[in-house]
Formats: sequence, C-alpha cells, structure tokens
Amino acid sequence: MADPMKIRAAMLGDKVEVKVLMSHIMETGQRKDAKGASIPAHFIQNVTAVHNGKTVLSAQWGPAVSTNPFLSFRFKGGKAGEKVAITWTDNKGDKRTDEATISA
Amino acid sequence: MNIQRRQALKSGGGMAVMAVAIVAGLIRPQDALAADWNGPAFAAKTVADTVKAMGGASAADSKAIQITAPDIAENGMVVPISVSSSLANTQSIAILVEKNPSTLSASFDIPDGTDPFVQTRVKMGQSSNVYAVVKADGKYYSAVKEIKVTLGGCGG
Amino acid sequence: MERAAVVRADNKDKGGNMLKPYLVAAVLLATAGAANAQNTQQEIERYRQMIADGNPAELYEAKGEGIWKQKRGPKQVSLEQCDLGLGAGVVKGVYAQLPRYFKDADRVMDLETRLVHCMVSLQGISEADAKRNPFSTADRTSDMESLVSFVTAESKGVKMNVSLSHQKEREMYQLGEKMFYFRGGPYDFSCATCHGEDAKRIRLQDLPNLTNAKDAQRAYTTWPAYRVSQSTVRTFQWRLFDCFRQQRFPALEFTSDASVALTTFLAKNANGGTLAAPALKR
Amino acid sequence: MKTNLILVPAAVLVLAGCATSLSEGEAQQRSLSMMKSSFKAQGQASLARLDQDEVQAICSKYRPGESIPKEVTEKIEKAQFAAIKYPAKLMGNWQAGERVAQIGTGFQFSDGPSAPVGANCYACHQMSKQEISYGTIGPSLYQYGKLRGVSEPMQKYTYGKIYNSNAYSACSNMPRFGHNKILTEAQMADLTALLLDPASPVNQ
Repeated sequence: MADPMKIRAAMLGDKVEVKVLMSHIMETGQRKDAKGASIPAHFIQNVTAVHNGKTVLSAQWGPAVSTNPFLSFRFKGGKAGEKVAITWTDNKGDKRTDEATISA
Repeated sequence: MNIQRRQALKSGGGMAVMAVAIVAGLIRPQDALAADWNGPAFAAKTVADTVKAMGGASAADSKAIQITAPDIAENGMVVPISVSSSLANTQSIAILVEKNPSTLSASFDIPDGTDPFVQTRVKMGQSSNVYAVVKADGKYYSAVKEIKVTLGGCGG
Repeated sequence: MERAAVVRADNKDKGGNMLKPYLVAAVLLATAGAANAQNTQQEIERYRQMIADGNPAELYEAKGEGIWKQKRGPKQVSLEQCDLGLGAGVVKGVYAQLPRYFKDADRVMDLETRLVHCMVSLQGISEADAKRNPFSTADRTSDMESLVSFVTAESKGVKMNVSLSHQKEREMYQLGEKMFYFRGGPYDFSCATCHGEDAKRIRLQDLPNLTNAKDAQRAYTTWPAYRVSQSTVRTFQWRLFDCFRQQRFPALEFTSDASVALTTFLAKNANGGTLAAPALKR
Repeated sequence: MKTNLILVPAAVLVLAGCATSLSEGEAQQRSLSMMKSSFKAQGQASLARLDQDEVQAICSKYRPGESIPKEVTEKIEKAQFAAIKYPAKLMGNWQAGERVAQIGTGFQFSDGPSAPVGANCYACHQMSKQEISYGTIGPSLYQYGKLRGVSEPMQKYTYGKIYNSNAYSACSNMPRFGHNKILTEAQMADLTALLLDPASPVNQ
C-alpha cells in the first residue's frame, strides 16, 4: 500500500498555497535490479486536488516527474480550517487520497 | 542505477541512453488505458508533436509565460521548475523537456479560481531546453529556458 | 544589464554548446576561469535553494514513525521502549549524543547499531534479519532509512554533544582518528585525501574538511540526507560505506566496529554544530 | 576546604581516564585489526587492499599539510623514482587521453570486470576551459604544456609523475597510476599527450 502524502495548505493573502510531497518511486521502466532484470515502469499518471467539492487542480504526469514528486499551486476561495484533498492514481491502478486542513 | 547513469552522463554520447530509458516506459499499451491520461501526448518526441497531441496546431512565443528554474541543475534527477502565466484565461500549463525522448513531463489543468502557476520537479537526462506550453483562451503559447545538467564527483 | 542580455540571447540560440553563455560572460569579465567557476557555483547554490523547500525526507520521517510504533517481530512489541541513550522511549535529542557507550551491550553504538540492538533485544528479531537491508536499492526499500529519518528529525535544532567520558568512547574516537588517516588500496586514498584540507572540491562538489570544526559541524549535522541523485534518504552508515567504495577499499560492514569508531571521531568533531538532518543533498 | 577535598579526587579520576587511553602503537595496531574485521571482500576488492605498502604506512602518519622530515621524503622519492618504467613512446594521442581523463570508474567493488578504468583527472584538476566541472584537490593543469614546452625531459617528467606521483612528491594525494597498475602504458602516454600536445584543449 502506498505511503501517505505530506500536504501543507496555508493562507497566503487571500489565496491558499498548497505544497504536496507524494511518496512514489516514479519508475521509468529502464532501471535494472541487482540481478539485471528490468524494473517495470511505475508512475503517477493523474493528480487531482479538491476543495469544498470543487476540483482546484488536475494534472497528468509521465515518468519524467521526479521520484517522490513535489507539487505546489495556489487557489482562491479557501479559508483557514477548511480541507484540501489530494488524490493520485498511478499506471498500475494504485491510488491514494490524503487531506490537509488549511492553516491561517 | 546511479552508477550506470553516471557513466552514461560522463560519456557524452551515452546520455541519450538514459533519456531513451525515460520514454520507453511510457508507451506501453496498458498505460494508455487510464481515462484522463493523454497517451499520445506523453509518447510524442518533439515539442511540436506534443503540442499537436495536446490539441493545438502550434504554440506561439509569449513573454507572458515565465519559467523559473536554475540555469544549472546539480543533478538531473531533480530539476525544480515553476511556470506562471499572465495570459488571460489560462486553461492549462504543460512542462516539456526537449531532449528527454518523451518530451512531455507533466501537464496541469487550471480551473477558474486557481492561479495560473505550478511548481514541480522533473528528471532531465541531459542539458536541454525546457518549454512551458500554456493554453489560454483556446490558443497555445510557449516560453523556453535552457537548463544545464552537471556531472557528479567521485567517479561513479 | 548588458551582460545579462548577452547571456540570455545566447541561451536562446542554443545548439548543444552548454558552455557558450559562460564563455561570453567570462570574456566580458576578462577573467575567464574565475568568472566561470563563480557563475557555476552561484547557480548551483540557487539550485540547492530551489529544492530546499519540500524535502522528500519528510515522507521517510512519517513512515519511520509508523515503523517505530508498530508491533513487530516474534515478540510483537514496538520500538517505543528502545533506549537510545536518554532513557527508554526517549527519541527527542538522542541523535545529538550518539555514538555513546551503552552499558547493557558493553559497547559504543551509533544510532543504527543501537536500533539493531533494540530490534534484537526488544522485538526478538534475529541480528541477521535486523541488519539485512540497511540501504535501499533500485528494487527494494529499507525500513532502516525510514527509522533513522524519524529519529534524527527529532533532534533537529539540537546542538551536537558527543561525550568521551567513558574509556571505550575515548578508545573508539582514537581508533576512528587512525582510520581517518589510513591510506590504502590501489589508489592510496584515505578519508583525509578528500576531507583533510579547507576549500577543496571534487568536480563541482564542495568537500568539507572534517578536521576543521566548522566544516565538520556543517557536514555531520546534515546527515542523514535525502539524496536527489539516489531518490532516497541515505544514512550516515551509508555515507561511510559509499566513501570507502570510492576510496577503492573493500566493503565496510553495516554497524561494524570500524564504522562506529569512525562515526565517533566525526560526530565528536562536529560537537557544537546544530543538527539539521535529514537534510536535502545532491 | 571541604569542597576542595571533593573536587581533587574527581580531577584525578578524569586525568586517570585520559591516561589510560591507547598509546600510539596500540591505537595503530588495534585500528588495523578492527578494520580487518569490519570490512569484507566484495566484487574485485579483496581484504588484501587493507595491507599497506611501505609508502602508505609512512604517509598515514602525517596529516595533510603537515611537513614531513626531509630524510623521509627523500627516501620515498628515490625508491619510487627508481621503480618507474618508461615506454618507448612517451606521447600518445590527446583525444584518447581526454576520454581517459573524464572516466571516473575503475577498481571500485561496484565496478564490474568490464567497467572502464579511468584516470578521473577532472575530479581533482582543472584541465581545460571547456570542462567547467572540475575539482581543486590538485593544482590547475590548464595550459600545462603551453607553460612548460614539449621537450623530451618534460615528456619524461610528465609520464613519470602520472606513473608514480610519489617519485616527485612523497605522500602526494595523487594515485600512483603506473606503479599500482591502475592505467596501461598506452593510457598514461595518452594522458601525457593531453597535457603536452599543443593541439590539446589543455593548451588552448
């Protein structure tokens, strides 16, 4: 099972600034293991961020996004105490959703 | 992996090997099954083909797009890139690395209320031009920045 | 202003010549070598600052905390009663005082050695199993890297304070010092070859002089670290292991006496430095 | 008075503790046996790599920057110099030399038998204007040949220094590439050319 994300969401003026670290190998499909066998590609393909039922960001990624991906964005309309939920889905169908509370 | 990669990086010609490595994983049939994942765009090998696969005819140069990234990345495995756009009605932002054999790294849909700004980190197999392609008001625009990737130290 | 314009213009018409902008800048400044090196160093510093915000080591810290609290091994207990030097269950600040002498084991131990000890004595895991997977590889993660991330993060902001009050601690320091200057292998390298003088670098990487307090502090207090080149957190045990690999020595065994001795020498030299680990490195 | 009486024995104890630390010889011996039991052979790196030759043993006694007695350096330099073997042709091909100078692998336990063995010159030396990724452990060699010329004695000196740095500078940080059979004769001749050939990027 995938490890939890680290999400920071904080007010920056009238906007919410979100910073996310995701635990994912983002495997390119070309590396070899100790025995010389190819390690299959394994990477996050889709990321969505939802606030109050509204999608505030959606992304499509390829394996060229760095391992343990980092993402930062900003949106309007959020308030301290509300929640932001991030979901990723990878090419093997693994999925993970985590939430963070917006801090002042 | 690291050792092989260093070697590849050191012997100039070998750089492409790593880059090829990045794409090869992309174009497998099962990957294309993902509902909201633009397989053809992620398989494209050039900036022009990527723009086409994303639905644009071409992308015009624009000074309204700003790429913030270091001129030199100490390591190609993690290259920090942020893109912001001051184009009216910015709908999406994509990050393309010209010399990664699969050009497209990531694309972001920007709904109303979200700043036309994203920050992420990408892998670069070698020094390359990095493009930001922005869709605004239905049209495609781009900006470019060169990023150099340096070699590491002690011999592998 | 003009200089910047020239560099940017040159950037645009790129044809694979990565040096061109630097040469242009260099010519303008009339001191080729110095300008080159300075620009490069500045840009690399900028790169480091740009990735500093959002250290993936945090993912390992969180995972490590989970492993620390999880009931594991034949005895199905957590590591929460492990004594890392400041009493059973205390994690805060312990890393600043390691390595240290532990009476129950009659041995000087660094963090990793002590974690193995606790897995064996508290959880009933065999020593071989506890040591089996110290460093992650392309196809295998390492619980040790996560555990070490969690424990060391709990000492962030604490000043290094390694004591040599016990006879065995003093001996380990002395033996570690000897190792530091030991030249061997086909290349005649010792630790001091790269880490014995101020302001040196290998390729573009700055080399800390580990015999100088300021450098030793800065180096030691930023390990363990998330290595972007390896996409994982590397521990201090790994740092030594990989230095010896590049020294062309045989393989340093995980938690061996020599690894603890050298760590004791280096940690003590870093006394007074403020811990900032797990850090983020190239 | 009373506090004094308590303090004095404490001080004595601390001193006694220091006094029982290892003597130089003991530390040397125990450090070596500790290393032998703490390293294990892996790949091409056997434990025999921990057996020091005379130069390594002597040089381990001195700290970087510490001055070494003249009789010690002279003895090392003389013996190491006498063991240099020169090929018939001292200058090879600078392009091949540049490739060898860039390669950093070789002799690590992680290097397979077919991994190239390089000289990794750029790790420690500035060599040319083109390569900005260079180290500073050794002196800059930029314009090495331009400053010194390409005479026969200079070729011999340059080849000899690559072959055995300790023949000219006892306890140098630089590996003894020929003496310890790290590089082949041809590779060392190519490096000599890289340093001396007027057409080499080193001399531009």
